[in-house]
Amino acid sequence: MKSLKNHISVIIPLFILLFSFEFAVMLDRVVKNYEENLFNDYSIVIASMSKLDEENLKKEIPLIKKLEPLSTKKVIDKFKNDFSPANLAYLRSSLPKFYSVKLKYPPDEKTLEEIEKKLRSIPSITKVETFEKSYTKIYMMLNFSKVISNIFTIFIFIISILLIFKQMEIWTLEHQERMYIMGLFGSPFWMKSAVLYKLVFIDSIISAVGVGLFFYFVPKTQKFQEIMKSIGLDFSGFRLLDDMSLLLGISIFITIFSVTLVILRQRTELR
Amino acid sequence: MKSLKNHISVIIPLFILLFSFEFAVMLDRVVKNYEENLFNDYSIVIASMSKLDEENLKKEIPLIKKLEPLSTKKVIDKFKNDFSPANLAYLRSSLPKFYSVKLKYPPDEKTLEEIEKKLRSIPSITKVETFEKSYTKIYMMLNFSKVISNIFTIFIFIISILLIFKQMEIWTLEHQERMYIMGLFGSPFWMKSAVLYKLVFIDSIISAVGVGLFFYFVPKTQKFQEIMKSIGLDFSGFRLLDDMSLLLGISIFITIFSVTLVILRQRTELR
Amino acid sequence: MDKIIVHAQNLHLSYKKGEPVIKNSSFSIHKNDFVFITGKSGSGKSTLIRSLYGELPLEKGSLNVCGIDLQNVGKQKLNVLRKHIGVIFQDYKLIKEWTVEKNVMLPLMIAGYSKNVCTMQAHKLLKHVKLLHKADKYPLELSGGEQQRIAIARALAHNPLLILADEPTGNLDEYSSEVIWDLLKGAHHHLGTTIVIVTHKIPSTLGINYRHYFLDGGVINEVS
Amino acid sequence: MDKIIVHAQNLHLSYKKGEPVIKNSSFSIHKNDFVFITGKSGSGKSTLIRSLYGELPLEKGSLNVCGIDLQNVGKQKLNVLRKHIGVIFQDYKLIKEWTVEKNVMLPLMIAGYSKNVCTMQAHKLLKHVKLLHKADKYPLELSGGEQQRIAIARALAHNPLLILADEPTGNLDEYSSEVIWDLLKGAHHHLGTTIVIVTHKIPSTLGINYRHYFLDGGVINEVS
Ligand SMILES: Nc1ncnc2c1ncn2[C@@H]1O[C@H](COP(=O)(O)OP(=O)(O)OP(=O)(O)O)[C@@H](O)[C@H]1O
Ligand SMILES: Nc1ncnc2c1ncn2[C@@H]1O[C@H](COP(=O)(O)OP(=O)(O)OP(=O)(O)O)[C@@H](O)[C@H]1O
Ligand SMILES: [Mg+2]
Ligand SMILES: [Mg+2]
Repeated sequence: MKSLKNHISVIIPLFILLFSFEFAVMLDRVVKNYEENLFNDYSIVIASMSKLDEENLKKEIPLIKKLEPLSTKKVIDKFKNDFSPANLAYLRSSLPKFYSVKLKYPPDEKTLEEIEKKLRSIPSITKVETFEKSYTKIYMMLNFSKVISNIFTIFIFIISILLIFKQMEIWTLEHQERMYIMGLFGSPFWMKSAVLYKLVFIDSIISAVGVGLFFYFVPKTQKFQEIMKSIGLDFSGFRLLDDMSLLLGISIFITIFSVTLVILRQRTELR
Repeated sequence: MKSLKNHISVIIPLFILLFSFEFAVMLDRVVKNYEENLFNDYSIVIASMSKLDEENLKKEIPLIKKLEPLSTKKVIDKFKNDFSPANLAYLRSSLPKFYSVKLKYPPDEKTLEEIEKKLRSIPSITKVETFEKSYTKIYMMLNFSKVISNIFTIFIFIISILLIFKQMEIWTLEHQERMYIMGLFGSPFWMKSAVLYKLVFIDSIISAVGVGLFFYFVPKTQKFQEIMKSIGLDFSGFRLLDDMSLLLGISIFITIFSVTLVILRQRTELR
Repeated sequence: MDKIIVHAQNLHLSYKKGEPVIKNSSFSIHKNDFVFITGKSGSGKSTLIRSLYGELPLEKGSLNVCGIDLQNVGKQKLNVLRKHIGVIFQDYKLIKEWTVEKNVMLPLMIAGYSKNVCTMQAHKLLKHVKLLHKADKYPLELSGGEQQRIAIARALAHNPLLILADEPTGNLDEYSSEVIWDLLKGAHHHLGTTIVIVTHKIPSTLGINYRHYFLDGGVINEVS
Repeated sequence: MDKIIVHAQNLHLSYKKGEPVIKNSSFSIHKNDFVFITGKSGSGKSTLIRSLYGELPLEKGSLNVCGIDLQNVGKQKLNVLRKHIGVIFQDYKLIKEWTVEKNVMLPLMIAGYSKNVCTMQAHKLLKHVKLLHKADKYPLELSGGEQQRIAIARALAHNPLLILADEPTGNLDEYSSEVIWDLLKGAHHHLGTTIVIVTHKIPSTLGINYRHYFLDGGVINEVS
């Protein structure tokens, strides 16, 4: 019974720590993914009186990833319902060439302004239409989410470390007398601390595997997928091999490190 | 020195717990605020061949808060640059009446569809234009943030509780012998536990006041406000009286509760 | 003045049901008695002492100490009883986070004396056991015999009605033992304190009347 | 066979600089000596023992135990030394989370014996101290004298070269003491073990040659 309690009191904080860590990692992936999708939907539209050279433009503005000519048909179609055919024909004849400019990564407001200015400074370009206002808003929201999740992750990290420290304090209180007495009989370091190392080694593996299985299997359940869909998230990015070994590594490192610390602190005033 | 360490080891977890709690509360306010602002910017636009009665419509769809007639000038102005004056005149003559419908609170997609359907079923209404797609996206993002922050808050809550439990375990280990011996000499309950109660009482006040001051003063610093502005947040909603007393209450409750638990667990096999 | 302080009737004591340490024993101790309890190691002497201050619940029989029936005693009453008893534990049971001085003050604090009175009385007793110069040390900074003397000072501090001493001179040299015996005899003589001492060897030069209980096979017999 | 086991030269020991407990003492103990150390409570007997197994660093002077110089000894060498010593501590120092059996097995486990051998030897010693029936109990479930006997069994378990015993019969009745003295004499006689005993009273019926050091005012003098 005592031994079960010992295991549980190590496994729970470890599990939480690893869980939050993996959650933060997955969240980061989700946000990145979300961001990319969002960004792919948007582009700068420019109108130019003459044909534009993609390479030149890229040299001018390195952030540009692609320059895509837009068929004017689309533009004209937009007005089909509202315009008379005569007007439409006029429109078609007087239309400049339209291009959609894709950027390499989402710009912040300032960069966007600069790009716009640079584009406008090219004589042939008559019109530059940057992202809609709503895009900026969504982008801000996304940043907002990221900031929140970062702050929370830092919190959780701090508390988890505290939790590990507390556990160390408990170990110190529980084991120091035993280890001191064993030392008085000439017990070597490894023997004094074998129990603790064995305990935390087993527990760190249990916790890491537990968290791994959770993130591997739970996103596959139907119920979970329904919930995720309803809030517009894709939470299935657990990479069995990479993430599992990362979790195991962190778990073992943290526990072995803290146990060693406890044992080295094990110095009474006397020898 | 020992006594300082004792205080700190109580204050830190308490501080973190209260800090996360207050952070979650403030975040909730920020999100609500953000949501409201966002929502205020949007409305459903309907076009009707005849005048609409606000009261009737509200009876039909209780979610409606306000029905505002839109001046057609605005609508026409939108086309001023693209249309010929003749066309504009035609437009003006054939235009229906436009209204902007404000809702009481942000609808989810399903509710929005229902409202749209109901509006369309009114014979005079020819066109219903609900929120733009981007609004839905922003709204989803907001929900996303809220879900993340809720999950994290739950995490932090669990870990903090664990932290308090660990602290209790430490107290038990540190104090049980003393309290047992005092009991053998007939020491009453309050005397055995006075140290612990005094310790946690002082510490819960220090933590609560510390967290309160942090949330009161830090958002007022220029640096912080700059940062918050750049990510589009208003984090200044700390209510000195309400929040401070809430923090104090929680802090004192949690510590007194856990100390009492520790003391009541203080039963050796013998009396 | 033949008041009965301890009265045991058919007392059974055990740590585990079915393995009695003390069996069916009856005895009584009167006010101002000076009692020795002897017996082999593991015969149940400390167990008997424990039952007298109510740490060990009775298995069977009745036990009355200082007028309080220990059969179904509550926490409250137990505290009242313990305030009137001074115990010297075999393993001292000093509070190691407290200074020697505060350890000795413990029963005085519980009795509710003012801080000044507590300090004065503690210093008086530390002087008696020749350890005043160690007042500010912690128990773990003392030698075995010094710890034992602190435990004795603590047990005597509040002038209890009844002193229970479990092997009070086990770790003391002859000179220090002499000091302790004088202290106990002093309390017995001047304050009328009832004294119960567990020991392996009754000092030959005590010079007062005492009663002697011998514990064997779980049964308590008076030796005369 | 006049090998020197302990050799101290101008030994100074203290817990706090400037407050020496042992001052400028020189003495030596030979193989197969049977040594008693006496002295008043607080005179520094336990302190001296502590220095012999290297718990207390020397303040000044030199100390050599079993061929190991304790002046600037490292952790590793200290462990080697301690494997050859069996210590009976005044406060027993049993590991309370371990059963009595495992406690006695401790020095055997450290010496690296197989589990079987450890158990057998532990049982043999528990039988010697008449506590085999308590093998599965925990120290806190034993009486004071029983704990002391467990501590003795543990110190003897691995047939050490040198036994340091701090007040080994303080909590024992005459019969149990007799058992312990016989055990120590047996090790001394049959295994040639060197034995150093701190006590308040040298037993009068020992019947072997012994040496006697007396500690007073921080100085160690041989009594002859
Ligand atoms: N850990 C410690 N820290 C500081 N001082 C100590 C410590 N241990 C012992 N002392 C002091 O050192 C002196 C000698 O103590 P030691 O334990 O050696 O005495 P002793 O001869 O064994 O006495 P006893 O017969 O009572 O056991 C005493 O005055 C004691 O107060
Ligand atoms: N807490 C306990 N749990 C279980 N058994 C115990 C406990 N304390 C003592 N015992 C057992 O009860 C018996 C009597 O113990 P007790 O301490 O009363 O002996 P004692 O007469 O005081 O011996 P000593 O002279 O060695 O101190 C012993 O066999 C002991 O092992
Ligand atoms: Mg006893
Ligand atoms: Mg000593």
